[in-house]
Amino acid sequence: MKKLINDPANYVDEMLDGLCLAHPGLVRVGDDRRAIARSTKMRQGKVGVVSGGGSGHLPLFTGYVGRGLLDACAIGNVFEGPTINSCQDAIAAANGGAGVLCLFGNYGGDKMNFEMAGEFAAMDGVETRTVLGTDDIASAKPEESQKRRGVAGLIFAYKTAGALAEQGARLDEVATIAQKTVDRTRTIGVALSSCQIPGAASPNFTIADDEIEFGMGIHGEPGIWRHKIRPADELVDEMISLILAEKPEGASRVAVLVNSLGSTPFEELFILYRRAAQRLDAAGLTIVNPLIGPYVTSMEMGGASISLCFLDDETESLLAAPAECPFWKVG
Amino acid sequence: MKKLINDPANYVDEMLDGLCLAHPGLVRVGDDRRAIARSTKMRQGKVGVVSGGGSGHLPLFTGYVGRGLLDACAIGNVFEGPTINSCQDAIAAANGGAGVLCLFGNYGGDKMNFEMAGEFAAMDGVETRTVLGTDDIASAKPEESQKRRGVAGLIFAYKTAGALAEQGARLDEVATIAQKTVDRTRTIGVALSSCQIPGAASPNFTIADDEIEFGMGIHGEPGIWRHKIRPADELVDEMISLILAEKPEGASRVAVLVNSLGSTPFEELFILYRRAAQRLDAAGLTIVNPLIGPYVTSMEMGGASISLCFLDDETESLLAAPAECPFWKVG
Amino acid sequence: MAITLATLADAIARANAAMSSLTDVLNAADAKLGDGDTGTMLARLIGTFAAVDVKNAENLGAGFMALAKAGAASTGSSLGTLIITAMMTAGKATAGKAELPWTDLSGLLAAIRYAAMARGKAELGAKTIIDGLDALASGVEGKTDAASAAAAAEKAMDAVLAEFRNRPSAMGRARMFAEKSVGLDDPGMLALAEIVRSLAKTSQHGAKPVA
Amino acid sequence: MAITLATLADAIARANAAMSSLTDVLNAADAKLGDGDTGTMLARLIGTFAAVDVKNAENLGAGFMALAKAGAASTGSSLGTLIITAMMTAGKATAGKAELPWTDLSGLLAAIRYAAMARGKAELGAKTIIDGLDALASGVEGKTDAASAAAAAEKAMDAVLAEFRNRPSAMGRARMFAEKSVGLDDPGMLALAEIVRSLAKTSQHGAKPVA
Ligand SMILES: Nc1ncnc2c1ncn2[C@@H]1O[C@H](COP(=O)(O)OP(=O)(O)O)[C@@H](O)[C@H]1O
Ligand SMILES: Nc1ncnc2c1ncn2[C@@H]1O[C@H](COP(=O)(O)OP(=O)(O)O)[C@@H](O)[C@H]1O
Ligand SMILES: [Mg+2]
Ligand SMILES: [Mg+2]
Ligand SMILES: [Mg+2]
Ligand SMILES: [Mg+2]
Repeated sequence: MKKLINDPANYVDEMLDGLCLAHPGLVRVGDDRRAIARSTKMRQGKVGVVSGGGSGHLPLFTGYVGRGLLDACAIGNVFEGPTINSCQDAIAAANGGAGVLCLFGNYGGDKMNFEMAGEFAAMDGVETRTVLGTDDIASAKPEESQKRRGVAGLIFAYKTAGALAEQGARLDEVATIAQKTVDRTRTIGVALSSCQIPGAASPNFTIADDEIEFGMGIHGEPGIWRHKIRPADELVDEMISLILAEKPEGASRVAVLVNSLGSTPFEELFILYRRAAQRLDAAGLTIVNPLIGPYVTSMEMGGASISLCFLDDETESLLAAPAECPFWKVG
Repeated sequence: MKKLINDPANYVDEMLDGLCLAHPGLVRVGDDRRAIARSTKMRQGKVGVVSGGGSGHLPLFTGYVGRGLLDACAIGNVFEGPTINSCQDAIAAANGGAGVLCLFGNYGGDKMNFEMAGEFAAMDGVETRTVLGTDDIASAKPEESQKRRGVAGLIFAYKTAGALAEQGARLDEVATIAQKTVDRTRTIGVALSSCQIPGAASPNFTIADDEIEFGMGIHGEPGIWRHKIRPADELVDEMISLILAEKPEGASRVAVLVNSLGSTPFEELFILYRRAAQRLDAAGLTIVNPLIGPYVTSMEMGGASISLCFLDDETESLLAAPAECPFWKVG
Repeated sequence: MAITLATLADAIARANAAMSSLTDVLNAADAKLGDGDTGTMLARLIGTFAAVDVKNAENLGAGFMALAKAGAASTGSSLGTLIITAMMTAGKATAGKAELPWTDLSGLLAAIRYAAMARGKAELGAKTIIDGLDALASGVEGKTDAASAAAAAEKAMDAVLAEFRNRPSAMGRARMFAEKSVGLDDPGMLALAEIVRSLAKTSQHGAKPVA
Repeated sequence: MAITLATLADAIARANAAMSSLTDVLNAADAKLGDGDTGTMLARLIGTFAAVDVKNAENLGAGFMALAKAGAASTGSSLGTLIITAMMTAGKATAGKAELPWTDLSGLLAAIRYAAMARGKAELGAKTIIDGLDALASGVEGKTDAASAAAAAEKAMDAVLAEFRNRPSAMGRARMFAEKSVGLDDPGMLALAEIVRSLAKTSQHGAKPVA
């Protein structure tokens, strides 16, 4: 796979430099500058919200640093967790004296590293709480939903937690809304083609020219089935059915994210959204705040995911609160 | 190439339905509903700004309908011009009694169709003016710049013309600023991989696994050279040098667009932007309003383009004026 | 003898019938250097024309205008727009008239050729449908009936295709590959020739002459 | 005889030297079901350790802590974080001490194993480096010097690899392919075994015993 890059060893650092040059609201911080923070000073008394993960998923993770969203973000090499130090750097940057929420995807390495960073932070008197994104319904049964991977739906939790923190809520309140948002968010994806880590000799996975994999993770983790490609409407129907099978009691309004994994163009996302909207309407659900575009990608991977966040009054009003980062602007 | 679509014959209409469902600020208008207009009533006395072209380039063209940008847009099948009727529908929707600017890329079919639509509009007493996007410096020598194709840089003209029209300027003033913006905008692209029209039996063009084409157009039109892939910084240096060779006298500030043609991810765009910013800085140019992302695409085509709009006070202040469409929000 | 609404309706019906075998031929010609859609576009456009109730138009001019209007909704291609331009030009030239003498056909084709040049910003000699129209206008000059006009038209089209075949394209999509276009027919010119041929054939063999 | 800062520095230098041939072996083991980076990660981490001036640390505890700190800046991988956890655990256990008797090594390894389990939320028997640590702790129990500990450690690692080889993975990336992991060594466990082997070899052959 061809890429517009220089030495693969510099891929992440050059990308972060470009990101911060283009968006002066972001700065690189820490010894190895592998954390991104807001360029404005952290407001004292405000709870910090941080995230982190591997590179290669832009706008995730670093692109969501901004007012009403993340205060800082630790970033690793492509598809590798951030180092413990980077996690510490992000937590330190987001410390306004009121504690820091660590909100990231449910991946082993990331969990361990944020946990250790949290222990170091505790030694410095900074309280942290952890909430894990676990929205990928393809990755474990509902009974084991806490084992699920975190994928695109994580950004809804960024938004609600970020908004509540901005309003001056306490750490446990911010953690609670993040957890509630995760608990009410479900994602399912479909992959069409692979991506390749810069410098790697081969793509991350292979898939035949006429096949798709339903439920595949954002690093190519195995999904539910792999078959010949089908019409978009059929796929959307299956995706929406699986998600609605786990609809929380009483939910009648939903936020929707139709996300490109990378190379799937806007045109196709709108074709998917059209059908999703029809199905949700038929199910008696009202859509608020639809997001359609590349929000959580895997470089040039082909495919798309649909995320629903089943709203209640609190999550709905926090999703609508003003926010601004390089890739998402509300209000 | 796999696509998340249904019957290719319905590709454009389903896409437009999804677009308007997701963005209630847009509506489909006209007999065959192949024009997109703002859902708010056209303000009487305001000059209308319309564009148009083939499908497959989202966010272009229809995605730029919104306050301070386009009032309406005619849209054809994938990579085909809009019909004369669709052009008429767009002009009619943008008619506020003060005339309509037709602002679109320099392509034969589009030109003829808008010209005929303009003649029909004239019979109905609607005055139109035409300004053509001609920013692709790879497509003709500077002496024949009026023959150049219109590519990504067209959106700068949308922005300045849309802002001036919003402020209540007259048709000739709006046309003049659009022409000035086009005259001060230069784009050059590099293509890595092809795209395929839905339903077509094969990709639009072919390119070897280790080759890139410098200067290729957004439908795969021939570029300047085709060689083995090179480091991103080298490519950016060549792109920027070519553009700066046509820097208008006295320009010291530039708006920059680093655009993905489709499957080239944000990470690579930021790597390109980093180098572009270095080179512009070295050339004594100040960057304002950098835009980095998929703004003008060719479905899943791989590659990127760099556009510079050399600013003067007037264009700079119009670029900064408030505007809002599904894919671009200013202020 | 003169061209009437019946002549027009009949010609459209014949051209429409001919498209079933011409679509692939013309697509293939366009695919060599263009985007391969000339046949599909033309079939769609002529199909749209065939659906117009031309026979019952108020007069010849109104008939041509109705065709222009219907066509404007169905094509966004260069050739399609040139054909619509042709219909509008014919509509203006025959406005209010019930018929057009065959002797005036050459003048009408010349007017169409000029209008198409203006629309396409194209010159004569660029190897497009315009050179075909030019040859056609000269070819039918002085012909006073359908049969002789048809025979002359067919001959003129054969000649102009042959004349241009080994010249490079300077207009349309093929201009990007000017050298490669040498030896190939221009799809728009070929389309005109094939339509003329299909009309002429039926006309000469007399089954149902176009007049 | 006891473990001192010199022992620690020496062990790191030897492990670092061994990585030059181990990197590819461990990457290959991880590539079978994981992301193929165990060797690269470990080489980077041990290289970072080797750059730390352990010998001149204030005491053994401070030496381990310095390693933990340096490591935290260099890895984001699961195995790397478990190793840093190990260094922190060792640092706490030997805080302020100049040396650790060889007889206490087993207890330290057991403490590390527990800390790693807590960190990785992993159980014994899941076929990870944790089972390797468990075997190692039992193996060196009662050993009073470097040479006997080394021999016992090597034996224990051979045995635990063999014991787990035909069992499925229940942790780490390979858990996604539990059935396929049967017959393959866990890359983390293999890494521990190979490092132990490289330390034991030099120690037993006496060239420069680790003590
Ligand atoms: N500007 C122009 N002037 C004259 N003829 C043109 C022009 N552009 C295209 N043509 C004619 O149209 C033909 C191509 O038709 P078609 O395939 O329908 O158009 P498109 O290029 O839009 O796909 C060309 O072969 C040529 O004869
Ligand atoms: N949660 C865990 N608990 C215990 N050991 C683990 C855990 N996750 C990974 N490991 C160990 O780490 C090894 C993989 O290391 P490495 O390749 O560096 O990590 P990564 O999976 O982050 O690429 C596994 O073989 C296993 O022994
Ligand atoms: Mg064509
Ligand atoms: Mg065409
Ligand atoms: Mg690994
Ligand atoms: Mg790894």
